Amino acid sequence: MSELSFDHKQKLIPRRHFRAFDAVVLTLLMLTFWQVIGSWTQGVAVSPPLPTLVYLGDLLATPMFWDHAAATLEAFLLAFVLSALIGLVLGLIFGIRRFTGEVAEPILAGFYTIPKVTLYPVVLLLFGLGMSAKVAFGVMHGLVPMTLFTLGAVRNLPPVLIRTARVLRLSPGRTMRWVLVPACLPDIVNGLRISFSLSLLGVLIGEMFSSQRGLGFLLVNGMAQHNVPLSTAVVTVIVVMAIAANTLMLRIGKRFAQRADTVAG
Amino acid sequence: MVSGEAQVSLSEVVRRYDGPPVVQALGPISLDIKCGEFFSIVGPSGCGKSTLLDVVAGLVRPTSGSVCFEGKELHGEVPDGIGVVFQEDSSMPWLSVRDNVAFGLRTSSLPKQEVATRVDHAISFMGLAQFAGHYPAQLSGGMRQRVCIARTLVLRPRLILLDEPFGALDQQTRLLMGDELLRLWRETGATVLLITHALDEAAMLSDRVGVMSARPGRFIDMVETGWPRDRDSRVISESQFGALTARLWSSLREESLKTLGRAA
Amino acid sequence: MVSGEAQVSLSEVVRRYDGPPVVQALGPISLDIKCGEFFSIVGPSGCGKSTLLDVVAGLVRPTSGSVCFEGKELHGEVPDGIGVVFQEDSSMPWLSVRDNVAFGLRTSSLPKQEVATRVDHAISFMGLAQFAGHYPAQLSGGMRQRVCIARTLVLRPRLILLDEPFGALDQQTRLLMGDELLRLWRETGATVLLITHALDEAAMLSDRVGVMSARPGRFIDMVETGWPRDRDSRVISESQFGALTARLWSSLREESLKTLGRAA
Amino acid sequence: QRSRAETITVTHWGGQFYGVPYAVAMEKGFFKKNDVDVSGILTAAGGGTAVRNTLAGGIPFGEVSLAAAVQAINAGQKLIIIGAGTWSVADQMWVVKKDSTLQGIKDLAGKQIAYTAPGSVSNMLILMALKASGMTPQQVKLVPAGDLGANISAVGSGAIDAGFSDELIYAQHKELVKPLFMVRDVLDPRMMQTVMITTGEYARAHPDIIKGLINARRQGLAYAFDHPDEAADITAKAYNNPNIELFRSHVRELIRVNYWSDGRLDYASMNHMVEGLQITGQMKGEVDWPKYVDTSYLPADLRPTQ
Amino acid sequence: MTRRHAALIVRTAILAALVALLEIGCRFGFIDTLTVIAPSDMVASMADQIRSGDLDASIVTTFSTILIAFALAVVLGTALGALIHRFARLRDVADPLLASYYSVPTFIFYPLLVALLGLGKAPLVVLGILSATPAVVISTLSGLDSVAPVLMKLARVHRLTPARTLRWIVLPAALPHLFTGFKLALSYALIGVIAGEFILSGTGLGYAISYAYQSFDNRAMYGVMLFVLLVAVTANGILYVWEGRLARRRSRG
Ligand SMILES: Nc1ncnc2c1ncn2[C@@H]1O[C@H](COP(=O)(O)OP(=O)(O)OP(=O)(O)O)[C@@H](O)[C@H]1O
Ligand SMILES: Nc1ncnc2c1ncn2[C@@H]1O[C@H](COP(=O)(O)OP(=O)(O)OP(=O)(O)O)[C@@H](O)[C@H]1O
Ligand SMILES: [Mg+2]
Ligand SMILES: [Mg+2]
Repeated sequence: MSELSFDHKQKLIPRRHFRAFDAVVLTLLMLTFWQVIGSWTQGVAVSPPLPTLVYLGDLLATPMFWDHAAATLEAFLLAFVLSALIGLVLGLIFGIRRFTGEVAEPILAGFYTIPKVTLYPVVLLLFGLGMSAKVAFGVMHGLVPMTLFTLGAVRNLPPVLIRTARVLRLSPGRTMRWVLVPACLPDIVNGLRISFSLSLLGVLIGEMFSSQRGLGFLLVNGMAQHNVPLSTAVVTVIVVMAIAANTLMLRIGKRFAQRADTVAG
Repeated sequence: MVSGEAQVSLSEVVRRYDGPPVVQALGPISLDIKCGEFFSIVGPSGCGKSTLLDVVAGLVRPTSGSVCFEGKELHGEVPDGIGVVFQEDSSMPWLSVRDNVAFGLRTSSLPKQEVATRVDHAISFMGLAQFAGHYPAQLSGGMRQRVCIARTLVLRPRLILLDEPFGALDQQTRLLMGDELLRLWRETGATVLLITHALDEAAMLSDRVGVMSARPGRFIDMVETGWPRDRDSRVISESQFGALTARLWSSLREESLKTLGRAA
Repeated sequence: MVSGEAQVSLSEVVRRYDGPPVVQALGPISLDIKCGEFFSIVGPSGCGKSTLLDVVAGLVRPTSGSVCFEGKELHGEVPDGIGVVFQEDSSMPWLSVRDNVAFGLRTSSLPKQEVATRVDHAISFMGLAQFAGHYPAQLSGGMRQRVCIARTLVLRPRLILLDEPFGALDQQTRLLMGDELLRLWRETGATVLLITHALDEAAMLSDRVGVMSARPGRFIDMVETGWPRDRDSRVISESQFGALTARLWSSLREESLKTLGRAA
Repeated sequence: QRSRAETITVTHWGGQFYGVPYAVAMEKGFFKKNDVDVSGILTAAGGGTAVRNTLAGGIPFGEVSLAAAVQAINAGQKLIIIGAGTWSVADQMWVVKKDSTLQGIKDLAGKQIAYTAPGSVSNMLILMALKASGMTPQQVKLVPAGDLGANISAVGSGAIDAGFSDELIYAQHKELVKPLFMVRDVLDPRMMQTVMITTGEYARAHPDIIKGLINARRQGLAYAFDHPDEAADITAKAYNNPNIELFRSHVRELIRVNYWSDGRLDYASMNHMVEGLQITGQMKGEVDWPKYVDTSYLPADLRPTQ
Repeated sequence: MTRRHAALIVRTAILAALVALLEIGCRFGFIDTLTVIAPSDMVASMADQIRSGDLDASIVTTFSTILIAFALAVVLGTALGALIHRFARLRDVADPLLASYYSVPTFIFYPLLVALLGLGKAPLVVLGILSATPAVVISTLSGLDSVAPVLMKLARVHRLTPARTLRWIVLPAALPHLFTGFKLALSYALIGVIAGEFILSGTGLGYAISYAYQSFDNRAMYGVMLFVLLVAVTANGILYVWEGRLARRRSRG
């Protein structure tokens, strides 16, 4: 919705053309920024774009890199799916059953602020070393934002929609599936986006704590040897991946939301 | 099919809203609505009509008193067989008109063909045939209201609760919708509880009209219209019609003045 | 104070909504509303009344044609001196009734005392005195509508646009509100454009009533009522009143049937 | 055991050169020759985590920092020190900006000096170095700046006058910084940085595996001494660093300064480390080593002759 | 009213049960105290450390840093969100970047922050802001999207300037959504600052926790952690109560 200009629809056609152009401009801007930072700090903290990309090119050509990437991807996908699903269901439940929400939300938010390092011994105890610990770290990071976004969306829902669901005697499951999820979709997509990024981060952190494979391990490598091009390259890969996934999710979210958003002008 | 037994029965129902300040919205009210009856409620703005509807639908528990539907007491759950059109716009913005109307039939065990027929019929009857693929944001206020009515009626509920369903419609459309409602009521044998602020509508459609007092709403008058079951909007031209509306008018007049704080 | 010059003038206004499918909601319409005139519009549901109001208010640009307010052409901005009551509930849920009503006066240069008096008067006239501290969610549908009316009227605009403002009110309350609106109109000399689906209301309040066709809305009839400026709801009992409503009714009937897709 | 992989833990594997003997042993099949199946080596960021990972691993064997091992044992963890790892800090140094006028440690009076984090090796080294040069910590301003990268950037940007570094990182930033002083020029560089640990329970149950691991490491180290360039290449590959030249010169340098122990313990350098821990306030009093150490898993020729 | 109290009671009961379970687990040796210590010990340790005054300076630095970061993130995030929302074109390009940001392991940029901002409080504040702002921006955007169109029409009819529209209509209307962002921002500011202290500084509660962690001092670690947790929960609770008050006004029943 664009409320300040009510003739939104008419602008849509030229906007398509803008989009590619703007994306290019933005990419150039970011590259320039990166270059400036890189050369200003003389490559000590961040390696400038060109050397990084060259390094990345070489890195991508090694099977070793794909090994690491695959290890991370596997753990991440699992963590993301778990965070998204559990977060969605929890958020919906806490949103509808206001009472459970009032009980659970502060506990959840409190848990989230615990510095994750201190939980490492507990994670080790519960999950041991390896895959499941990485996934646990991912979920620990990704779950709460998903829950909070969903819960917030449900709370702000027009009450009449929930009353409609009640009158139609929809089961809780169906109320979620048919009323709450579609009505809250924009917020759910936002939750998914943040949760996506954070479960990725969580997995990386998990890999830094204990790992022998994965992009997190490569990152520790780069940092410990002060191999700046390596760590910058790995971050570049992560960022590009996250941006791509985010763009995709936004597109999908918009496709659904657009219908609801063709607001009166 | 107006049988003797009560489909809905309220006894000493009171509904209060915790403040601050505490507002007594309703009651005490006792009321029986018979199976297959067409019952209307009129009353001044803010007197508790919508609250009463929520109580009957089981959406809201009365602060005291009890509500029974088909002999079973309600305890905060919506019983099967009730359809409600709310006063607010309750169309689902993410569904097209057709999907909105079909929404309640999603879980039904009806054959697909039958569902499609019912939905199409309801849509075209509501004059929305051209807009079946539109989304609510693309509709006018009255059109959205019609979507919500259609959504409720395709379900063929045994008790239909309508909260000012024709509020955003022009008078001619109201009349036509009223006739259709009567036809449906006759054919399905459903009970109807209609809240309206149009006295002529109440007088023309109902078997019985309850007039509510200013808040906290209680019934101060109960008017039997005595129309035959097989009636339509042409009753407007009957001589009783004028008398009926006049009676409703005079019962209500004082209450509305009270609500607005004017001298009676 | 109905002077000769046009306060609002539309020429060949058309409004289309880009689809899919493309919907022509309005026009072409040409219309002059004179300074100080009380002009009403009736028309079938979905015919483009609200769209017309948006165009007059400068909220929406016509797809083609032009709109002038007090001689100046509008280009997508809302000119000073216009007050609007929308068809949807536009009360602000985060403000109490009093703050909602005072909203438009927030930035005015009026002395505080004067603001408070005006606000209090508007609230109590709307019968909301007991609810001044309540929030919209605690009010009934009709009460919220009254809040929005009060919020517009305290501003004393030169042109008042009302989109079915009494839609959720009972008939007695409508009458009283109508009388108040007339008194205000007389006292302030404002121009009023009222959209309503109650033909009696249109007939009773207006200097002139425009009847709109089914979508795309155009004027198919324009009825001068000929009431004296100094009138009130008692005109209902005048003999012309019946004739007026009958004329409106017959003009409209066919259009409503068209809208619903019934044979004329 | 929850862990699927039979892993051992080496602190800062992939970063620091503690791991060279393990990398060689892995590549050259010395683990297999000693009948132990090591499928991978776990890294860990920081001493505390390394010890915890060791405890959770399929084979609870690790090379971790001496401080972490001692503190863990003090805290009640059932660990034993079974051999030495790295026993020198000879490659550590403080660096200043290339154009700096500072000449040596004495010039640091009144200056801002960075180290990594309170309680770290760099923290104790700077305190010990100041003390050895007859200065007090009050004469300078000490600031924790984070890892070595942050130290270099702080020096490079002028946020700080001198920062902590090691040969490897210095070698990559020669155009930006220069050494102010090497630790080995100010102090006795023999400090026990890392030790091999395991749990007493596991060692008693699987003495052969523990002995095999110690042996494999020793053989890896011996191979590295004989073939420094090949060892450097192996490590560079294991550490994902294509800069082979850098690794080769660094490994040679570390061999030159006698960086690694072949497993034998040296109480002088262990006490030297404890001295550092006392200076930073992490430990009070002497350490009664027999309570911490069990040398029975070392090959006979490496056991202390007492 | 009563429901809120009931929620509080149930919440307390659940927490009490969890705590009791942990206590029993630790006391009777089901849980290794080398992993987790008994809650009563945590409380005792927290009390000891606070009473000793050793933490006083850390408490002040850490929480003042968090507070500054949080406040700036809220202001900055809301303003940025409004700006991006205003310009559809900007939004098209900025939207995908916003959430992606969280996947970046920020800690690898510590050297960068040190190089740019020097040592001291500034990099920590920046870290807090960096981790908290995007959540605020995202929820501001979705809040602004959810403002009912009729209210935007109302703003135009009242001829409000864009700034006033924002102040008087858009922000209040979007506030319930904004709260989701604020609550997350509080958590992120805290996490960002404390994680920064782990690595970047020799003071603060983050450092105290990491020091205790590294030296296997579980008693000290859980004591400080409990304290951080309590403060975080209290701060969150304040936001929560405030939000609840607003929400109750706006919703029926
Ligand atoms: N945003 C939109 N996109 C597409 N079509 C629209 C949009 N808004 C309105 N319309 C169409 O324009 C027509 C006129 O709508 P409008 O709201 O003006 O009707 P109305 O006369 O006010 O009806 P009612 O009496 O039911 O309120 C309708 O057919 C509607 O479908
Ligand atoms: N959530 C609430 N909290 C407090 N008071 C409420 C709440 N909902 C309704 N009320 C009060 O209850 C009374 C009755 O409201 P209700 O909506 O039932 O009126 P109504 O008869 O439907 O009015 P209308 O014809 O205007 O829709 C009103 O005075 C209103 O202020
Ligand atoms: Mg109502
Ligand atoms: Mg309309």
